[in-house]
Amino acid sequence: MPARILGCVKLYEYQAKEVFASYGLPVPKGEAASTPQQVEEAARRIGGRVVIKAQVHVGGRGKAGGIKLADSPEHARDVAQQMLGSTLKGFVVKYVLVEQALPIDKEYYLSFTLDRDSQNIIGICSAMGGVDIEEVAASHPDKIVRMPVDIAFGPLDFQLREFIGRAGLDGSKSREISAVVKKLYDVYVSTDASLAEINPLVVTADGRVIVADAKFDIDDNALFRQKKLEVYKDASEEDELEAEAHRRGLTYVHLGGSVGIIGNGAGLVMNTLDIVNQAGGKPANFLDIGGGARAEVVRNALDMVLLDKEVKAILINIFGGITRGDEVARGVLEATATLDVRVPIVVRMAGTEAEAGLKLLEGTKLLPAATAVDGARKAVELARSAA
Amino acid sequence: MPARILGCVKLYEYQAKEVFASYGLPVPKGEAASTPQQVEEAARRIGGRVVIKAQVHVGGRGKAGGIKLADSPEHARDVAQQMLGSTLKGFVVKYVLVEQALPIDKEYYLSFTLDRDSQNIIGICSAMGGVDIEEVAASHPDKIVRMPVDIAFGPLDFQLREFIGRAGLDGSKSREISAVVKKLYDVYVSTDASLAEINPLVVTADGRVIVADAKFDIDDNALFRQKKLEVYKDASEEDELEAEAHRRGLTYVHLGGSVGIIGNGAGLVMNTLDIVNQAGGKPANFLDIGGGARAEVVRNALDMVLLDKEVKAILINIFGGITRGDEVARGVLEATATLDVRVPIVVRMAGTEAEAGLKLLEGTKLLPAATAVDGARKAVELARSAA
Amino acid sequence: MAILVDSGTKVLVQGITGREGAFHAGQMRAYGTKVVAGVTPGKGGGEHDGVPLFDSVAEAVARTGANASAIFVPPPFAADAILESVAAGVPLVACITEGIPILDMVRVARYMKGSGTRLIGPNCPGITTAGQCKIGIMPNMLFSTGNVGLISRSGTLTYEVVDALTRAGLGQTTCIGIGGDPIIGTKHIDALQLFAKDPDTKVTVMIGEIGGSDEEAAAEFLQGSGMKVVGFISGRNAPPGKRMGHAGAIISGSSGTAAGKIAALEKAGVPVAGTLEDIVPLVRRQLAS
Amino acid sequence: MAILVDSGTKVLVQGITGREGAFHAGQMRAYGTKVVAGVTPGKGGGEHDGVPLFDSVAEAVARTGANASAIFVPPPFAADAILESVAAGVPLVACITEGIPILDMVRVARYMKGSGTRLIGPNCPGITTAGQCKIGIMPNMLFSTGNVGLISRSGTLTYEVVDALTRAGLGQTTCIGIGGDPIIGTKHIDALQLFAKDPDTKVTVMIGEIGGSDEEAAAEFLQGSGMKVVGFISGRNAPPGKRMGHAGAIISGSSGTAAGKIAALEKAGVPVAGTLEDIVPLVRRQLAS
Repeated sequence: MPARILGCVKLYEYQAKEVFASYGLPVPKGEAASTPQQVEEAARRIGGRVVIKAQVHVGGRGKAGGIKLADSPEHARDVAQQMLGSTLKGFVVKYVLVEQALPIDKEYYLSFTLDRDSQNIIGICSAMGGVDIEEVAASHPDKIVRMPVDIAFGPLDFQLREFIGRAGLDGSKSREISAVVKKLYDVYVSTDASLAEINPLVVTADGRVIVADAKFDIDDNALFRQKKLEVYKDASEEDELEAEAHRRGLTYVHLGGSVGIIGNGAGLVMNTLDIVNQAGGKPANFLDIGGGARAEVVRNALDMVLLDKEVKAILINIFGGITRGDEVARGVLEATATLDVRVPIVVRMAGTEAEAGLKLLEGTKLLPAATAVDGARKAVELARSAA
Repeated sequence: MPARILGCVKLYEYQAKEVFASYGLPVPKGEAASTPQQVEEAARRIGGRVVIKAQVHVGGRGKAGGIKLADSPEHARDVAQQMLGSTLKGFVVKYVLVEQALPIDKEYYLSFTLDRDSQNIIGICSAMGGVDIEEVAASHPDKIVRMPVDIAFGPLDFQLREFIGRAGLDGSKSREISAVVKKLYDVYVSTDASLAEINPLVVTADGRVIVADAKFDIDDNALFRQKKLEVYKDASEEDELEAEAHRRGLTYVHLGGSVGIIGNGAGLVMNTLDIVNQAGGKPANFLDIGGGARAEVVRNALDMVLLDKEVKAILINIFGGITRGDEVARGVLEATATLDVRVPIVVRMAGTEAEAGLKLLEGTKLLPAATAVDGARKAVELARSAA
Repeated sequence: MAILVDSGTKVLVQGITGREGAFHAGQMRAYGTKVVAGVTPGKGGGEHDGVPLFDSVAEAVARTGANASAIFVPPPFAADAILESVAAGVPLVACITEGIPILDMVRVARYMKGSGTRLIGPNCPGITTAGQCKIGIMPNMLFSTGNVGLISRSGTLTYEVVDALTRAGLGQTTCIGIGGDPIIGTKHIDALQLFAKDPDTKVTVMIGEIGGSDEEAAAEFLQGSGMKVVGFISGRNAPPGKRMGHAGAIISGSSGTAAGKIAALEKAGVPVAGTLEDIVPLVRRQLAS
Repeated sequence: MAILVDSGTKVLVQGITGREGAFHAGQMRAYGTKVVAGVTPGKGGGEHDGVPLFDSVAEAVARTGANASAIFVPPPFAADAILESVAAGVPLVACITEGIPILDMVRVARYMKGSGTRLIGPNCPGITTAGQCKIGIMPNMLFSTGNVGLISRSGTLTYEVVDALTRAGLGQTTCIGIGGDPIIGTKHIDALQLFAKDPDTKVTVMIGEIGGSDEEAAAEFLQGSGMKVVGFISGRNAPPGKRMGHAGAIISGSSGTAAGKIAALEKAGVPVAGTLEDIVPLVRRQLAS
């Protein structure tokens, strides 16, 4: 199923629809709002029956009470009063989207994403829209139709006909649906998306084809050339620590345990998580300082991990390639000199300039470890005794 | 050299610059005008020194007196007074382009066109711009640099660097020039051009990179999807008979002789020209009624040829594939019944339903011919005796 | 033997329900061609004059084993029709449609690189192996079986020459109308290379035309090849820079002239007919040599 | 023997005048690699630490006979740098750059179809044949010559494993860091196929990671191949749906999990190490088997 690549910039539904509309995709009349007052006013401007949708990055909002109908602006206000500020599947609802309610006749699924295996873009559609596509894939795999797209040519007309035909979408609307597929592909390619999803794409009782819900992730490696989309970056973090890490330019994932982890290289850091787990500990985070990281990056990373009040011990695991041990050591020393370090730090270092780095750490409060496994055991032990 | 495909929609310089500017190419401030009064007003709006350029579809305008400088709006008016309505290399000047005069430092040549051999788009540039590129190709072939473009990927950055580098263009302006090359390619592909040419591309004394002159031909087979460019179609014909033929949807070329020629298929009609020449005659025109032509097309074609007052005899040469002899015959009969046919018509017919066609023509004034060569001899003889 | 198509060729017709497609599908069947499928999106499941219709080429191929396609769809959709056949792995595609935008064909040519499909045309009369299979729009009654191959850029001149050959008792193996557009799938040289390998074809007539350099490339290939060929070039009297009826027939600057092409062929030892009437005697002479 | 690079490999460095490029070009030379050219547009004609500089890869190849390229240019320009080497016909390209937009790599992969270039990476530490040639950023002092091959998605884990092997007296033939991005030029299976043909490589260590299905594809290839391989998969404790440091390390839905990959390898008869420390004993056991 479409690989939802997290860590990319994830847009809220209302943001995704803003972008989709700018590429000519048909979206319902709607407005985002953060207060009941705004919701009432929006509902009045939109007119008629409206739907109020909680803007959170979780699936299954409908069942969880995150999507509600309202017959009047006053009713919309009441609904918003309850929804705004409430918690939906663990996330606080800060925004809602107020939209014209659609007279739904049919609901389809449509998306473009990357197919790693074929190293190509792939379109996916299904006549079973409006529900979790992973469930459809599990229960009705034959109802999922795929269209591999050659990036050199884009989706070809005969492919679109076959795509829509095989999925069994409404043949009388194939021209409109085909136009939506083409535009969604344009959005995908033009914005460096990693996922562009419409679920459901609705055919209304009066025959219109409309994007009823949208999911949209952007490849953050491409943000340098997607200046217009950079504004969506901040809003896309749910976890406060992760948001802070993102602002600091760090690759950080909050995991909730007590052993803070800093390493260089995704594989090594992931392996460090595995080792800490094997040693009976719970990692507090994943933090990769990357290749070629310099002293200030290490300092920044340590400062970041210390923001997490659950952290009881820190394990720094460095194997130097581009990253040089002495630079890392200098960063750790600078950090410990200027920061309020309230937990023990275990350092394991190998590779380029590892000995120089270890030498710099001699005579400090930092605890050296011979191997990564040794370091993990020490850090877990220290975290446990501090708890 | 860039194949200038005539018969396509050819744009005047001012029209080409309108389109180029809409794709972000840097063109000088300027306005088209058709009266001295308009020229004076345009010169006043533009300000400073201006250049007045005759808008005709011929090369070497400068030498022929079609490009003149003016220091003031009044001066511009005087220049335009002389230029408008005058004849330049056989063409009447109906429009001029009034433009800001540029302080020229360097002049380059740049174009995109089709390379039939490689079945690809090709970019061509030269540091020797502002002169006839065919002459440069003959005298300094090493000064012409080519860049084959893969339509699946467009011009790649490393190709652009090499293109500009090998041509020896100003390295300090390579970023600006590179942007111009990319945009010219965008224009080419987006508008279904058959030639998009900038000659010269100017680097001004104050360091700007500007499109000083532009040539721009559109593939008329693609006009169905280039609605915005269709407005340029009528203006692109110079010959009145050809303009009329174009309005009638006929593939007609005016040649100036006395034997009118109608046939089906470009090869056959061209061969008919050859045969008429070999028989000592001068073809009045080329007119291909194409494949699958029906009666009304033939009638239309005959009417068209009769508009040419130089025509003294007509040779209709049909070999039926999609075109059926009986349809052609019916068209000829309809035409002769309703038109004032003042010249003899020789008909040679073979292929699909040829016998049925010939049967329909029996007992009429139309003169049958056994072969194309026989028909050509007859038509040439008739034209000669009518002269 | 002949080349590319024979009595075993199974043809699908893209655009069979259109005016031209319907007429010529009928003509093709009248010639004895196995027309096994028609493709018209939205009409799949039906039939046309007894020929089953499909929504897509892939389906038509899967169901009928079609191994050649004739394309009669209008210009705006013709390039896509070609791509559909290429993607479906159809080995031979003849696109009859005239007036396809040039950039569409540039894309098609690029897409076809490395594919297993041979394209004939577009803007061509198709291909016929005398007495066995006709794909396209050549008039049925012209052909007779024999040992002359024919390659032509021009449709109507093809008919003229086949007609003249047949009247002279010179039957044909295969006749290919390669099409007059600037971008075509099979050039003179490609067709010559196929005829060179066909033991049944004793002489090949090659009808060229002003514009481009395909005839010159063909001449280079023929130089010293030992193939027996008769040439003809039309457009000697076409004025430079004028487009004559289709996009291929253009003289631009100094290249692509009739004189240049004739000279190239003669230099390669290929006799070039001065008029269409001269072709038959030259073919006879080549057969006798 | 070893694979892909050896003492005869002549390396050009794209981006040699940048910070990383300059440092690692020096390290590569210190290892004994023949660095014959640097490419930095606009600096052609000059030199960098004695290495001649060129404006383009084509020129560098023409002048120096370079047959491999190491790419150290920043992410916005890295895809173009790869394409430039492909267009110039460089047979081996290792792209070290991290952070290239995914769609750039989709285009690169498409462009490379049918080309004669093998790409390693991007977002990888490069390739080293012990004692002969190092292209990329692996630390020089880790390697020793021997008969163990190594393939890894992760840079730093590569170093860990090579270090452990060397300390255990197990030298290496060639070590390839294939890179952690979703789109890479050489996958596990491709590298395994190369090692399968190398008589000097007796055992191959394959270090995989969560995300994608390349390890599963490799397992399928290994099934019954007779190759001696030791596997390791990192990321068992990564939470689903989280991106861990680079774009490759993602668990999405039910596919690409560590458990799934380990099961696939074990099913194919490949022993999988539980920790990095377990790799050396497993290699010893395979060598002895």
